[in-house]
Amino acid sequence: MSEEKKYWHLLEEFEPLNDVRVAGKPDVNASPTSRRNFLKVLGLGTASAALIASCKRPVEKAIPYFIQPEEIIPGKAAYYASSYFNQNEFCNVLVKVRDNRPIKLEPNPKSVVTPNGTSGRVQASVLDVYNTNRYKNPQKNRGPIDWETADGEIMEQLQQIAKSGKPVLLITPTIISPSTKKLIAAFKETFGAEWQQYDAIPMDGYRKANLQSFGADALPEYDFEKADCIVSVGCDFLGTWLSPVEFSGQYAKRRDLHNENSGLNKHYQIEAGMSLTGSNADVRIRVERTDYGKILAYIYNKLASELGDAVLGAFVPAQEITQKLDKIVAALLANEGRSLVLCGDNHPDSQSIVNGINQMLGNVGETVKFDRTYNHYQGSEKWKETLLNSDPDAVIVWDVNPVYNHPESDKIKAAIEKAQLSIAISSLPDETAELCTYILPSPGYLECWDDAEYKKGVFSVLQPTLHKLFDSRQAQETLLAWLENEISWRDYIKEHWTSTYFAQQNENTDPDRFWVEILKSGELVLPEEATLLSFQSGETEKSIQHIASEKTAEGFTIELVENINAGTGHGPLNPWLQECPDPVTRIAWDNYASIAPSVARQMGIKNGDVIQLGNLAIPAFVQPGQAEKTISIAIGYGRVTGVPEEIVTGVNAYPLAKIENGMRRFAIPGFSIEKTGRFEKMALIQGHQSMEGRPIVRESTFDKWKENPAAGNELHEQVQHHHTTLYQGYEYKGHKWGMAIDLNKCIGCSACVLACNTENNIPVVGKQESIRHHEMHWIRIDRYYNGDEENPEVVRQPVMCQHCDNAPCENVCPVAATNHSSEGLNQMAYNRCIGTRYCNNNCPYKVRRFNWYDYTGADAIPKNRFDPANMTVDLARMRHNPDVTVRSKGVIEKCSFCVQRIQEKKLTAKSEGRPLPDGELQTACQQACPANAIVFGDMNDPNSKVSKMIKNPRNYHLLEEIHTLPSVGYLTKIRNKS
Amino acid sequence: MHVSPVREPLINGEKSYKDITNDVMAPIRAKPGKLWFVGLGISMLVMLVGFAMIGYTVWFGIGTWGVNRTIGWGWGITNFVWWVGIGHAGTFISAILLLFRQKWRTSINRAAEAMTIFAVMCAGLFPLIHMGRLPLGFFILPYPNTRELWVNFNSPLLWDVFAITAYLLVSLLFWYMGLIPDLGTIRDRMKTLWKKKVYNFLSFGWKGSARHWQRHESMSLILAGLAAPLVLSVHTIVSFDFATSVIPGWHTTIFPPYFVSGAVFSGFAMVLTLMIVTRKVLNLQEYITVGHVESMNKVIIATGSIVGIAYITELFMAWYSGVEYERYAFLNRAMGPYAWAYWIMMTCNVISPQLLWFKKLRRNLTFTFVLSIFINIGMWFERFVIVVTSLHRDYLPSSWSMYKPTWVEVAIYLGTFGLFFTLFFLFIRVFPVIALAEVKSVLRSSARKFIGKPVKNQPSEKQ
Amino acid sequence: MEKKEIPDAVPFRFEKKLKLWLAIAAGVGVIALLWAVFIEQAPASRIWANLWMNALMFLFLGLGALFFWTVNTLGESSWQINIQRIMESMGITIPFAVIFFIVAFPGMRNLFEWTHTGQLDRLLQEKTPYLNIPFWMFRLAIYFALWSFFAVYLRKISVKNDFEPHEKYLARLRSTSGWFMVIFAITSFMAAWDWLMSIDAHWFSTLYGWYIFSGMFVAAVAVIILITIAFKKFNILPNVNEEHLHDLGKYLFGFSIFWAYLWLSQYLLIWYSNIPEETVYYVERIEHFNSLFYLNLIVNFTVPFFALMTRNSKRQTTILAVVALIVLLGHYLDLWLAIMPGAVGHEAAKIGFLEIGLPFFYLAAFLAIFFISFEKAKPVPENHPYFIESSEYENI
Amino acid sequence: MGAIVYGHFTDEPDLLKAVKELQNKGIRIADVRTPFPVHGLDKALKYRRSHLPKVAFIAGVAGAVLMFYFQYWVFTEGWPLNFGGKPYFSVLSFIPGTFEITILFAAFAMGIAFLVRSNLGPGSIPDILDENVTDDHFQIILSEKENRLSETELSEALSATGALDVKHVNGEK
Repeated sequence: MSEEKKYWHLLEEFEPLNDVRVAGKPDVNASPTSRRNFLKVLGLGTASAALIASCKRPVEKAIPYFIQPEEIIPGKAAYYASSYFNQNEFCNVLVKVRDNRPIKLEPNPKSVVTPNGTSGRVQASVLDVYNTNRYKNPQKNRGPIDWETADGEIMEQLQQIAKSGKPVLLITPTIISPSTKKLIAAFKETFGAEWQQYDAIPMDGYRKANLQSFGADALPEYDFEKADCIVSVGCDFLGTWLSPVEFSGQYAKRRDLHNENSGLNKHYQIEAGMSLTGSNADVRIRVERTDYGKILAYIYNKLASELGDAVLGAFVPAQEITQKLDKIVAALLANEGRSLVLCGDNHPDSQSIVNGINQMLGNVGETVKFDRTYNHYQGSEKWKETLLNSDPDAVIVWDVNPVYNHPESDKIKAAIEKAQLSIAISSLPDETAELCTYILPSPGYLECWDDAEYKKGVFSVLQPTLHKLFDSRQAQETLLAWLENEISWRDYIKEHWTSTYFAQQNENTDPDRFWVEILKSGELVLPEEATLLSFQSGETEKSIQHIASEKTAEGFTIELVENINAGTGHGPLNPWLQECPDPVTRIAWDNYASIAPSVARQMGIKNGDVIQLGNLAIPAFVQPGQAEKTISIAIGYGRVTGVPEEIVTGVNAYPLAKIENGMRRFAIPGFSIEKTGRFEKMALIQGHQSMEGRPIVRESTFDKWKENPAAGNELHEQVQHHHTTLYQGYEYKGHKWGMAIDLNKCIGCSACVLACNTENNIPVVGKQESIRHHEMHWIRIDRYYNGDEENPEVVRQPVMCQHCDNAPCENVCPVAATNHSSEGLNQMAYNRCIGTRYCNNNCPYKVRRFNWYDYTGADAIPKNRFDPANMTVDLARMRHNPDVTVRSKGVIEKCSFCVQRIQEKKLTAKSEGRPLPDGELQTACQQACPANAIVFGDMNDPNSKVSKMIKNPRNYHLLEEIHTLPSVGYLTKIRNKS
Repeated sequence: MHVSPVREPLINGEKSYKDITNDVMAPIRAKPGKLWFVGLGISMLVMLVGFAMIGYTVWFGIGTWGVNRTIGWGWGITNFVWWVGIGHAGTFISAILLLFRQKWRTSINRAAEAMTIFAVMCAGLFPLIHMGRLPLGFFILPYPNTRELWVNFNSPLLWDVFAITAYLLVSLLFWYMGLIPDLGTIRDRMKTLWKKKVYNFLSFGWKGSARHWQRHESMSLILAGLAAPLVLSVHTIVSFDFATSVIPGWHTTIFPPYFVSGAVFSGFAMVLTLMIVTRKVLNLQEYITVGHVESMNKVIIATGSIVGIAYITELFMAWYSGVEYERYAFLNRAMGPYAWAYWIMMTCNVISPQLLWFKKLRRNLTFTFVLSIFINIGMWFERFVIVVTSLHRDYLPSSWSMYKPTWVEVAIYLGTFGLFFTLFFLFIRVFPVIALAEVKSVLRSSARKFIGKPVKNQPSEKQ
Repeated sequence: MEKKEIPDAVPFRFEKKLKLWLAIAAGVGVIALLWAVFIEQAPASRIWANLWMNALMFLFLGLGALFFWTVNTLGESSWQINIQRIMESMGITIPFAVIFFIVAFPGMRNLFEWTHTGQLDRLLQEKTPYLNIPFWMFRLAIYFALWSFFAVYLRKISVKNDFEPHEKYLARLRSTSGWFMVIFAITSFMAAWDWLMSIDAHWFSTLYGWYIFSGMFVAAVAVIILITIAFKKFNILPNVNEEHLHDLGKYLFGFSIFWAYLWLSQYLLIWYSNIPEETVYYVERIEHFNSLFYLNLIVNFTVPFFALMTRNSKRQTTILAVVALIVLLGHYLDLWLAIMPGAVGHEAAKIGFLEIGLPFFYLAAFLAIFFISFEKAKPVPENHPYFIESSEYENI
Repeated sequence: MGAIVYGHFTDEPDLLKAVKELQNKGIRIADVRTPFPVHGLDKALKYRRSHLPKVAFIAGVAGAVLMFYFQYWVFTEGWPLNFGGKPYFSVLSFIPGTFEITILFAAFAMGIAFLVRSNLGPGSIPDILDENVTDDHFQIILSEKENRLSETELSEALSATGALDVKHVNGEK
């Protein structure tokens, strides 16, 4: 870091000084399945999987294949193209299937939407299939019932109700599956049903604004790759907004200094709470949440006056930030047609101003396009009106959970209970389903046939990768059954595709071939038809009037934000997501109220002090860069139903949302903070926030870099120059594996962390253990603040084992359990390790992890299992990657550079008698990274990407001055400050 | 051999050879008192609790301790180093002081050596139980196996294995060889036959023949010669555990000599703690005189000062080195969240011993006793400071953390005290606390009876 | 047991003959210097480094002896009383060492990189609060003031006791020794940093003070042994017998091991963690002075260790004398290795006529001062309370 | 040891004196037993110096060679492993282990040698003539066979040196 930067011991003062960790008592009554049994489980095929799942038969009886299906080669992974869709995340994936069990999700490089990588949630989603808490069979009034009877009863009632003319209400989340829509249409007309979509997080405000401004009730597609200047007002497009995985990929391309054709983009973030996107911005401006509209209005007016357009309405500019905003306006004007202005507020006024601005800058049609509009976020509040006003006799809730995530849950609850027929179609228990008379379990998406049209004209299929684990039935199949349609759902889809899309394409001439090809590639892209839009500036005018007339809010404003891990409420069901620390706060297992340091200091609030906000009691967390009058709280926590006792964490913040002219708003003014005097310890994984002026993350600015590519990295040169050693290193013949990480591209989304979890069977240790700093992640994303505490700059650094050639850890292991491979890997022999932890002490990077308890059940001693998240039950263990040893109590583990992948690829290449080409071999973290920030390869190959990057003047090694000679290189972070 | 009359006598009272035998053997002859049983009982109880906690740790895992991803070693290794340190006094006294012909050693070396052995036993326990997989602990031994995998001779921890084992065995040998003649003496004083038999067995049939004495003496001398460097090596190697690493605060070249002097320092403190009580209880005041205490205090102040200077050297070098990590490590020691530990260490180890410059205090038993306790505490904290404060904030601030022991660790530590005192209580009943023969051999030259009161002016003895 | 009857001593005289020998030795030194300057035209740094090295060696002998004496006094040991006067007189040379330091001062800029104010790199700039000439000089003055005071004062007390024997003198000797011990511990370490470690200004090692001290001590013991044997030969110290030599031998043996122990500790630790900022010191020496680097270990450890292991060799005059001489030269080499690579650099540094010849001058000076001082008092402190013990004692 | 005569002294100077006198008379002394090592007695009895130090030295060297070679073998031939880039033959790492084993061997070899040489050891039954020799008596033992003198002559000689309660033990008994 350059000297002029000011460092501060951030938050030290807010940490309770006696940072006590208490000894967690191991859970002795966990199921005593031994390691041997576990191995048996691994050997199981589909059939028995189902058996285990339904727990009818003990695991001990493994069934070998009598007649082996030819597509299954034991020990060899098969990959199936499929897609992941949930709320705001869509991803084309390849499902890695071992012995009929999906064990990992990998990005589909053929995808047009998400070719680069996946998000953390996608990585973790594979675990949901093996969730023990899933509904295992259909229920009526909490009692078991078989499908036939259930169908019979339901259809009977439905027909009655249909006759009586009373409405049948079908509530679903946004459905992007064309076939399903078709099916629902059929259902509607048969039963005179009403179908409404509901999103936990609404974007109806956007669509309303777009309708008014452009006459299109749609969400346009944004091209971040094209945008030279991005101005985002509280819009977390890299983390959770609209289509983050897609956007991260585009964004990262513009942070890549290797591709010459495009320069670094310039990213302004204007926001209240510190969001993931904000922490990546070149310039972050801290404003109050309630000022978003005003800010936009000011920008609009400024632009207008600059461009000679009419200045709409008299607007009082926001006080001290105007000059900053003027700079932004200048930047925007410099990039007309190549800029992008966004706002994260679901408020029609803000959005129509944004539309106005983009229109004025000529971005519409360039970076904002209506050709391939998004099909998700179709939800609105209509369903609620129907439900509450025209009290329907039949309510079918399909994978929606309004009782949990809607502010008016009480009314909804009542309404559903009132309905004579209430049906829940859901895979996992949730607050709403529990209310319904009938509960019809549906399988997870990896067990389903389905299709999706995420963006207009971009189709993909979902195909099942294992037989249904439980006695469940896909919602669509259920509908088909009620419609007494004999056709199988798969054929229904196929029929729809061949009849509809086959005609519109011309690669394939034979419909069946076409279908097979689709299943292979998993995607179909139809040519986009341009849509003509006419812009109504009048709308913008109105909006500005509204905002000008708005009176400034009293007290504190609470903004409800989506946490990258917890999402809208699925996260808490998934221990991996729970344990993965938030990339900004580095807190796992919890949500909290982020408050500004100044406020904390005034009120004497420390991290973990529980504060009262309205009728919500929640621990406070002091967040640098937080706006003074804004308190940010993550939604999606506090799930109770369907979450095992041990991992129920956080509080549910949804009820705070307020309805404003028919729309839910997540910014609620008028709160005051009261201290409760209670204290709750949060799992703060990173306790210290400052780099202490150490050259850990090195950064520079774009201008400096242009003059000198080694800018900010001068130290590297010196260190190289002073490297003396008392013994010459080994020369690595053959391969020498190495990794390079571009800090300029890493956005900190934590996909790598979760990919690593999945690939390497990392145990989950739970909240208490995380608090005691016993977390097990092999890769972590360090985050440091520097500069002004009220609005700091943020730097990030993924740190995993550096595979040092002079590894201090290897020297000191008394039993030679860790040493250096002939390919430069720092390797661990788990079964040789006796757990002195000497290596860990001696590791300057502190990347080694110790199995403090028997987290995995691999330990020989009985009755000492420590498994708060039920990750060692047989069902969950089926997800294990069979290529990676499950570590037992008392051994050290750490990043292995995915040695199992290295071996696999090497062997394949060898058996095919060809050299291993660069790029064919990918580590899990590299593969998952949506920003392609991680590069892995052979450093002995001068042409490999990694050795090129290591040679790059921006490259340096972490703590290189102590001569550990790491195999991991980091490329300096370059901020676009111009 | 002439002895200058200015020397202070080492044995007070009009002692004859027989008196020595009787005085020293008194506790072995007499029926154990109530106090002894109480003491033993308590010690054993504490010991058992400690062992139970060890079992608990082994069963459920090191997670029952307060250590974490950043601070891999906590009380466990702190205690290990502390006990080893204490285990240095005995052999130091009997080996190095023998080489330097400090006669005052004779009345304390036996007990000190016993203490050494017990302390080393306690110490040896910790490296074992701090392992994550104790049942596989035997992996550290270089035994031939089917995998043909040996051990890592680069590892200081492995050096420890050799050092501690060698030290324990050699100390035992040294101690027992010294015991043989005295056991003979006891045998011949025993009335009941079985006791006679037992002690004869233990004394290897000693009969005090001149040849045996001659060999015994030359052996003792060579053993001393061997033990002396051994003592140094042991704590040197313990210091390597830390000094070989790259962790700021651990990696510094002064560790070997400074650990050794620290060890002797704490060892003597412990000897004093025990002896000041023992001499009273077993009324051996005339053998373990105030003069002895003073001599030990002199050693304490010497070693204490060395340690103090080492602290300052480290501190200065941290600044002088210009390495930011080093500088921070020491700043953090003195001002960080664990500063209290650092300052306890400083007060107990550096400042308080300086009081011993005053002869009055050197010869004041109560003061010495209190001080010795202080030093024991101080030296424990020295190790705590080295182990924990160096680790809890090392290179990457992202991994910084804090450490607090759990009751399990505390109980185990107390348990080792139980073990230590159990053994000590048994020792004083069965073996002579003072080396009979050695004291007898210096009686003529050092007993007040023979050399009388110091006289003011030197009579010219030249003729 | 029977007393050995003590032959009466031959009083020591600093005769013409002896003076002549010293003069010749001094001459050799001067010639060596002139030769190096004018004929060989050795680089300035090498000349100054040599002056510096010999000044240090000169000082170390006196200082080591003084330490030896005081530590024995504190240990209440008596065997050394008969040769105490040798140590006393060696100690007296300390104040005179200043002269040789002053002679070497002009060369400071050639010796110490940190004196080049102006072109210092970051690291050295950070060290300037400690490494700057005024403060350095000030410290040096302090060290010498203290050491000289103790050397002279202790000697005075000791001699006093000859004329008016009194126990209080013994007491005073002890207390003074105590104070000296503390001050010496600190000052000797600091001196080592100032005068030797700061030559490789970027490098640092906390052990360095100990290392230099141990070397100094062994060298001093070696000289004591040599003088003792010589004096015994001329029957100047009749009471001295093989028992005393045996003890001196033990010290030479033991502390040679101690020196090796420190040598190993420092090297092993730096070798092990292999951090450039530390290894640079050894890399320089191992790469360019390989043979000398290991020779140093052999002459200073291997030779004394095996030669003096047996009882007899320690009691045997010639063996002891030879070993002592080797060790003395060994530590001269040790000092050479500590100074030259840093101060002169591997291009210019070598062991030539200068290095061999110049020491004779300093040796002569040392002995001259020693003899003069030794002549002044009785050869043995007869009235020391432990005197008889000393004359009579035997090793076990 | 056959027929013997023995007498006691209560202090070391008397003992030493007596030893001298007897030797001047040319009487061989079978054994002297003392409660503690009497300084100068071995000289007076003209005992050769013990060989134990040599034993220690040899054993030590053996230990050193053994241990060093073992480590060398393991690291360079047995199974060479790359630990943190250290050379396989890393001498410095071998020193501590070698040192400890050296000491261990030397010490124990010597200890055992001592016991064996003086046939002391668990279960060895000593021939105690008078239990006071381990307390405060100094005992001189003269053997008739060695001196070719009658019991009475020896007894007189012994008494003449001031020995107390001179006794005679007949070996055959």
